Amino acid sequence: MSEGYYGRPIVKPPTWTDLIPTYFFAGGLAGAAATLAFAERTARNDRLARAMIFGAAAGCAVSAFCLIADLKKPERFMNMLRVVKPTSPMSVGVYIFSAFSGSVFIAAGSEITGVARSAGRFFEAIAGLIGPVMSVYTAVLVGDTVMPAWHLPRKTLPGLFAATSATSAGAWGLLFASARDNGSARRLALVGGTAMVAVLQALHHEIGPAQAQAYSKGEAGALARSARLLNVSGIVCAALGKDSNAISRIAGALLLAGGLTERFAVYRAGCASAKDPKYVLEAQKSN
Amino acid sequence: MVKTLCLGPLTDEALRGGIPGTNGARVGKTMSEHALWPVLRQAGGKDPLALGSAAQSLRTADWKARTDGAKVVKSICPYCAVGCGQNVYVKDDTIVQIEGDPDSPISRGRLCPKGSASLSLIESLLREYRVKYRRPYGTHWEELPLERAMEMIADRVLKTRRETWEAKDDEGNTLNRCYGIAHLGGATLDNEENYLMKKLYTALGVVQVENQARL
Amino acid sequence: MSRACPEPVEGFIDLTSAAAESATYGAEERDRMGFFTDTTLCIGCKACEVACKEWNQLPSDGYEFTGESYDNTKELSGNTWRHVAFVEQMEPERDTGRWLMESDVCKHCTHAGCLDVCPTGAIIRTEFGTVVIQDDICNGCGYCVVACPFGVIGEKQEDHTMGKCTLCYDRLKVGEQPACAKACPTESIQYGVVDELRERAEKRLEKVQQKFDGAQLYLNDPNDGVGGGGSLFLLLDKPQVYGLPPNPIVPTKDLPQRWRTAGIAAAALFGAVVLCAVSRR
Amino acid sequence: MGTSFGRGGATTFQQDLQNSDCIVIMGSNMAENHPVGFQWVMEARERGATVIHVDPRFTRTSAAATKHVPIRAGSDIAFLGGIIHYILKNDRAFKEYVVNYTNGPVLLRDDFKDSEELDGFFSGWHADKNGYTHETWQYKDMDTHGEPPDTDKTLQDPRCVYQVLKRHYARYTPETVARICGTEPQHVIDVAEALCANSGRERTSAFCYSVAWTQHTTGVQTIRGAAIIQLLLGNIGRPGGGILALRGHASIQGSTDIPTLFNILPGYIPMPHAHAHDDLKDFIESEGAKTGSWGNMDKYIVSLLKAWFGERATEQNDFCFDLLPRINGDHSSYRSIMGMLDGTVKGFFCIGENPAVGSANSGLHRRALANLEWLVVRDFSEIESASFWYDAPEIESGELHTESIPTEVFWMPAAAHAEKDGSFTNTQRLLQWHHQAVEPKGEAHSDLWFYYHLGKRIKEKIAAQEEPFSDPIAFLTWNYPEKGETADPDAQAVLREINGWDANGRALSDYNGLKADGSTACGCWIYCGCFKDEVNQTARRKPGSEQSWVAPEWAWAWPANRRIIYNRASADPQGKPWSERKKYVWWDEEKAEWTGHDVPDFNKTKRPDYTPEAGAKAEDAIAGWQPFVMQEDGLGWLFVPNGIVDGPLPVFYEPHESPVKNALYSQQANPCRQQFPRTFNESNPSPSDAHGDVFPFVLHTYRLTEHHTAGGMSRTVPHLSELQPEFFCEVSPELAQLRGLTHGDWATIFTSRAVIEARVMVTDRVKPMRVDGKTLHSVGLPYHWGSRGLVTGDSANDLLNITLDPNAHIQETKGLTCDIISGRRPRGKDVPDFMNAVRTRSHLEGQE
Repeated sequence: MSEGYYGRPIVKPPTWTDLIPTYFFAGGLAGAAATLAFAERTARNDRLARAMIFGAAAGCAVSAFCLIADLKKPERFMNMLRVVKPTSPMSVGVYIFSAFSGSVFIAAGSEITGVARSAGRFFEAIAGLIGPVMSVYTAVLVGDTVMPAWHLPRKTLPGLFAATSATSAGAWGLLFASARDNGSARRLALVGGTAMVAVLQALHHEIGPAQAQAYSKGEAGALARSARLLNVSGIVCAALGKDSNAISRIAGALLLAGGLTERFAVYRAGCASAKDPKYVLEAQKSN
Repeated sequence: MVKTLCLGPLTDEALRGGIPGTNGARVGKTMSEHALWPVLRQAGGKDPLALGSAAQSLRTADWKARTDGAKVVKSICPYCAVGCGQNVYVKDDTIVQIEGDPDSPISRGRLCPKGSASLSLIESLLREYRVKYRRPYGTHWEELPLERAMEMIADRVLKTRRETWEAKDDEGNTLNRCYGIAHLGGATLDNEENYLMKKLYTALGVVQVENQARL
Repeated sequence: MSRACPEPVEGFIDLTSAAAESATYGAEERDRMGFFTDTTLCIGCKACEVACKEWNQLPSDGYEFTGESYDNTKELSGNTWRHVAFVEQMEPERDTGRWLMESDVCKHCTHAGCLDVCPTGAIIRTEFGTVVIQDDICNGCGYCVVACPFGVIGEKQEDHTMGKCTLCYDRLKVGEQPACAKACPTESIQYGVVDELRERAEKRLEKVQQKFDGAQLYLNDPNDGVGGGGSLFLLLDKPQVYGLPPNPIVPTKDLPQRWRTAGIAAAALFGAVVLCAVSRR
Repeated sequence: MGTSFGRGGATTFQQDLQNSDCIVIMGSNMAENHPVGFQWVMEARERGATVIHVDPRFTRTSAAATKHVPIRAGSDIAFLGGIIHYILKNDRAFKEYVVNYTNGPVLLRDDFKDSEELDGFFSGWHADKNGYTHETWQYKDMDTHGEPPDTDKTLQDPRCVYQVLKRHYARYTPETVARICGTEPQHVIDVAEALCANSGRERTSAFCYSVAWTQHTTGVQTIRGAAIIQLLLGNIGRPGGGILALRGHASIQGSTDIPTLFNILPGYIPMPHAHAHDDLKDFIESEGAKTGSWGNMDKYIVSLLKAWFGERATEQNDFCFDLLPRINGDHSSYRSIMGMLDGTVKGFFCIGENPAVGSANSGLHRRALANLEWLVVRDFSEIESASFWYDAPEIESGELHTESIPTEVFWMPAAAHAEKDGSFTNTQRLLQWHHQAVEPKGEAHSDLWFYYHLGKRIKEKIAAQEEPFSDPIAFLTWNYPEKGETADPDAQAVLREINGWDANGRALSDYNGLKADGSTACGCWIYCGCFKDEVNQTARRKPGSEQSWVAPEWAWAWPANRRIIYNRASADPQGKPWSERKKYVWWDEEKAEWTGHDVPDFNKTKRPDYTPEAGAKAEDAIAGWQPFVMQEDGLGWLFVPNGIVDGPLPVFYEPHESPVKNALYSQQANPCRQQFPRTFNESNPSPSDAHGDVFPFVLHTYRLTEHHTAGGMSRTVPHLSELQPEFFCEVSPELAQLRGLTHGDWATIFTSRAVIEARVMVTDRVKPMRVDGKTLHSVGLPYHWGSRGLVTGDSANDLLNITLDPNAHIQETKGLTCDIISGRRPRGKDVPDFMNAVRTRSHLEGQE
C-alpha cells in the first residue's frame, strides 16, 4: 500500500487555475514597476518612469482580470469588500491591491491624458510606496496555506517573490524603454535575477532536501529548470546588451519569460506537495 | 444613512435568497443589524476580526432546519426487517425530510444508509408515475390509461382462469384451481396488501402465490 | 460555556480562539458543540454519509469503483461532508484481523485556518463554536481549501461555492442534533458539548486501551496545532493510516512572522529599486 | 424453528440481545445487513459479552465481533454438530432444562435407525420416491395419539433422544469438524466453550442467523442444529437467549404470517391438499392436533372462512371450505417458473419483486418471463423484470428476440411506504403501522388499491357472465370503506378484518376468543388482538424511553403481544426465575398467575404443577411445566418426529454443488433436495461425478450495507449508488495469483448456467481454506446489480442453480461452484458459444 491512506492527499491541492500564478507574476511586476516608476520620476527620468507606470498599469489590469476570473463565482467578487480581515492575507491583499491598482490607474491615466498631472504624480508616489508590498504580499498569501512547499519556506519565499518581481519589472523596462533610458531597469533586472538564483538556493536549503523535491521533481522541477535557463540567459543578455536596443529587448523578453516560468514552478511545487501525502507526513514528522 | 451603507451587490443575494421553510420571515432587529455593511459591524467592536457575528449574513441569521414547523407523520422504514421507526416531515403536502424516530425502542432514532436514503428512494428521478404497456411482440412501450389497464388485467385474469381451470385431478380429487396464473412478491408490502392478495387469489383458485421469503 | 484555554499563539491571532469568536454573539452565545467519533464502535455502514447528504441535499460525487476496500467516496469534498475510511489489517494467518473504519468529518478547529483566511467573511464561527461556510456569501476564491490542514473543504461543482460540514447549523438552531450523529446506528458518532465530549473521550480511551492495541485520541488536546478540534476522534492506529495529518497546524499560526519577513523583503525590494535608480548618477 | 419450538418466528426480539452474555452470529452478516439492529449486539459487547462471528468471509460484522471464525460456505451443520458434540461429550447441557422442557428424555421406537448407522440415511428412506416415511421416527409406544410418551428422566436409556443425539454426534469431533469446515479445531472448541460458559441459570447466549443458513439445500436442518444447541443449553424462552432470525425485507415475516405463499393460509394453517382433505372435518383432523395450540385448528379455520365468505359461510356448507383451491405438491415460485417455460403458466403478477435479476438463475427467469401471455409488474421504476423484452442479456446475445416475445407487459407505478397506510411485520414478529404522509403522484397507487379494485372489477364481471366455479369470487366478502378521490380502500378496515370480530361484530382481543361455530371471523388468528378494543394496536407509539426495556406498548407483536415467546421457560419447573439476573416471567403464587416483564406465553392462570387429565384436549393437555405450547407435547424438540421431510436430526451433507467429497458419509448431498434438471439449469458436476473438477472454486453471493437485494430500491438512489457503484468479486490474493486476476481490473466468472463479469477486489479478508488437506478457493459476489438504474452491472444471480431445500423450497445461493478467469466476459453472439464450450467441457449436454 502507498503511504498514508491509499496514497491519497492529506491536504487538498488548490482549486485555483493557472490564472493565479499569472496573477503572482503580473502583480509582482506591477508592484516593482510602480516603485521604479516613482523612483525614476523622482530622478527625473520621465521616459523610463512612463514605461514603468504603464507596465504597472498593465500588470494591474492583468491582475484584476486573473483575480476575478479565477473566482468560482466571479459575480461575487465584490464580497471581498464585505469585511476587513487581518487574519486573511487575501483580504489584506485585496485592500492592498485595490489601493495600489487604484493609484496606478490614476497615475497612468494622468500620464496618458495629461489631465490632473499633480494628482497623477501624487498617486504615482503612493503606488510606488505600496508597490513592494504589492509584490511581496502574495508570498504571505501562499505561505499561509498548508501546502508544504509554500508553507515551509517561511524566510525565503518572500525574498523569492521580491526578487522575481524586481527581475520582471526590470525586464519590462528593458523591453519597453530604449537602451538610453533603461539603465535603472537593467540594474534592477540584474540584481533581481541574481537574487532569484541565490534565494532559490536558500529556499531549498531552508526546507531541506526531502521537501525540496517538490520544487525539483516533476512538472515543477522542469519549470524551475526552464526558468533558470531563461533567467541566466536573460542576465547574460542584459549584462552584454547595454548599448543595444535589440539585445536589451531580448534580455527583457527572456527575463519576463523566466519570471513567469518561475511563478509557475513555485505554483506547481505547492500543488505537488499537496498531492503526494509524503510531504505533509515528512513535514509533520519533523515538527 | 443606514440605507446608503447597505452594499447593494453584497447583500442583495442574501436578502433574496430565502430557503424553503423560512418564508422570508425576518425580525426587525436582525434585518437592520444584518443589512449593515459587515465592515461597519466589525467597527462596532463586538467582532473586530469579522470571524463571528459581524460576518454573518442575513440569510444565515434566518437559516433554520426545514423540518421546523413541519407536520410529523409516523412511519416505518421500507427496507429490511429490523423495522426502524421513521419520522416523515411534511410541508405543503410535500415530504421535506425522512429521518429516524427517536421514540422507537428498536432503532432509537437511528437509521442505516438505506433507511437514511428513504426520501431519495421516494423522490428518485428514475421513478415513474404512468402506466406503461407493451403489446405482444411489441418493440416499444405504449401509453395506457390506468382505468383501461385495470380493465384489461381483469379480463386477462378471467380469461386465463377459464382456460386453465382444473376442477379435478386424474384421480378425481377436487382441485378447484386455476393453474395458469402465478404471483410473486409480498415481502416488501404491507400485511393488509398481502391479505387482500391472498384472499383474492385463493378465491380465484390461484395457488401459485409466492414471495421473497423463499428467495 | 466552552472555554478551552489554548496555548497563546503569537500576535493578533491570540484573539482567534473558538470561544472568543463565539463570544461575538453576546447573549446568543451557546455551549461549544462538536462530535466525538469513536472508531471502536464504527461498523462502516456509511449511514452518516447518506444522512448528511439527504439533510444537506448534496448530490452524489460520481459513481466510481476505487477498489480501496469498501471506500468508494475517497475523501471529504465539497459535496461529501462525512467520509468513512476503510483500512484492512489482517493478521498473517488471516483468520482474524482488524478492519478499521472511521467516519471523517470537518474538525471545527479551535484555530480554524479556513475561517482565518476567508476573505469575504463567508466562513464564520457560529454561536455554537462551529465553523460554517455561508454559501450565499462565498465567492469561490478557494483560499479555505488550501488553508485546511485536513483537506476537508472542496468545491461544490453545481453552485461553485466551497462546501463542508456545517455541523448541521440549521438543525442545531432548532435544538436538533446533526443528521449524521442522529443516524449513526452504533453511537460511533456522538454529538455534544465539546468539553463533555473531551472528558468522555478520555474515559473511553482508558476503557478501550487494554482491548484495542494502538488506541489513541485525536484532536482532543487544546494545546495541539489547531487548538484541539470541535470534532474529536478515538483512533485505533496512527492518524495517517486513516488519511489524517499526524500533527496538524493551523497555517495562520505564524502569520505575524510571515508579515514581518515579507516586510523585510518589501523593504529590500524598495531599497534595491531606489539603489538601482540612484546608482546611475 | 417451527419444527423445534412450534412457531416459525424469531423466538426473541432485537433489543433483548443487549442481555446476552454470548452472541453467535452465524449465517448472517448482521452489521452489514441489519446495522440498526446490530446496535443491540454492540450494546452487549460493550457490557462485556462475547460476540462470535462464524462466516466464510471477514466482514464488517467480523470486524465488530470479539472473535471471527472462518468456515467454508455450506459447512454450517458440521460446525454446529461440533458444538453439540462438545456439549454432550463434556456433559455441559443444562440438565434441568433439558429434562423438563425438551423431548431429550423421550424414548424412541426401537426400529428407528440413525444416519450414523445407515451412512447418511435415516430409517424410512425410499430411494424410489426420493423421500422418507416417518413412522420409525415416532416416539415409542405412541400408537395412541396424544398419550404422554415414555421417558427416562435420567437420560440414560439408550433409546432416549438424549442418547440418540449423543451417538448421532459422536463423530463430529473438533478435529473432524475442522477438517470439513476448513478451520482450526481450537476454533470449534473456543466457540463451544464460550457458549457453554455463557449458558445456564445465571447466563444466556443467543444465536443470530439470516439467509446464509436458509439459502442452502440443508437450510432448515441448519437452523435445527442451532435449535438443538439452544435447547441443550437452556437458552430458549429466556432473556438474552433465543434464536433471532434476521430477515431482509420490511415485511418478510408478515408475508409469511399472512402468506403470499402457496402452501399455507393466514396464520400457518396449511392449504388444503387435494388427496387428504375432502371436507372440513377431515382437514381439521389431519392438520390440527389433539393437544397443544394446534388443537384449536377448527376455531382458526372456521373463523378464517367466515372472514372471507361472511354470511355465505355456514355450518351447513362446511363454511365454504369446499371453495378453497387444493394443492397437490410443490407450487413454489421455481415450480411456477418451470411452468412458464413449459407454457402451463400463462399470466404472472410480479409485485415489488424483481426475479429477472433477483432470483436464483435469473437468466432462466428471464426466459420464463419471455414465454408468458401476460405479465403485470408493479414497482417504483421500470425494473429489469419489466424491461427484459428489450434489454435482457439474452437479447444482446441473440438468444431471445424482442419481436418474437409474446409477453404482454403491464408496468404499473406503485406507491411508496410514506404514500400509504399499512403495517409491516418486522423480524421480531412486531406489527408496526406506517401512516400515509402524502398522496402518491400520477397513476401511482398502493398495492392495496390495486388488488381491491381488481377484485371489485372481477366480482362485477363474474356477476355479469358465466364463469366456471364463480362461487368463491361471488361469495367473497370485499367490502372495505373507500377514501378520497382515488377510492383507496381503508387499510385499517383490512387490519380489523385480519384481527377479526365476535358474534356482535366487536373486534376480538385475542385468539382465545375464537369459536368454531361460525360466530367469529378472523383473517389471521395469530394476529388476533392487533385491533383489540377497536384500537389499531400496531400504531401504538409510546416512546421507548417512557417504558420498560421490553417496550410492550410500542406497536404489537404476535402472538398476543409477546416479545419473547416460550417465555414460560424463563422460570424453572416450579415457576421461579432461574436466577435473579435472568428474571423474565414467573409464577406469582399470591395472585395465582404468571407475571413478569412480558406477556406470559402460557395460560395466565395455569399453575406450574398443573397436570393434565387423561384425554385432555388442545392447550388443556399441556402441563404446567411445558413451555412449548404449540407443540403437541409442550416440549422443545431436540428430535423432530413430525413436520420435517429430510430427517429428524441434522446431518452434514455437502452442498448440491461442492468441490469436495462428503467426509462423513458416502451420501454426498442432501438426498431429499429438490432438483430441476433442465437446459439452462444444469448442475455443475461435483467430485463424485465425472468432471467434478471443472468448477474448482466455491461461489457464494451476499448483500452489502449500501444496497438492498437486487438493487430495485437502491440502484435508483444516488446516495446509495455512489457508495457501491460497481459489481465486484471478492477473492484472496492466492486465488488472484492462481488465476492472474488484477485488483481493480475485470474478471469473468462462470458456471454451467451463465457467464458474467465483475471488477476484481483482491483482499486479505478472503482466505483460502484447507479442506480435507486440499486448498479451496472461494469467489464472493454481492448480487445487487442489473441492467438498469444509476449504476449497472451483471447480475450475480445469473450464475446460480435452482436446487432447493426440501422443506422450505429455498434455493442454494451460499455455496455453489464456479470458475473464474481474468478479463472481460464474451459479448453478443460469443456468449452462447462460450457457454456451449463450458457445457461441453463439463459434459453436461446430456444432463436433461
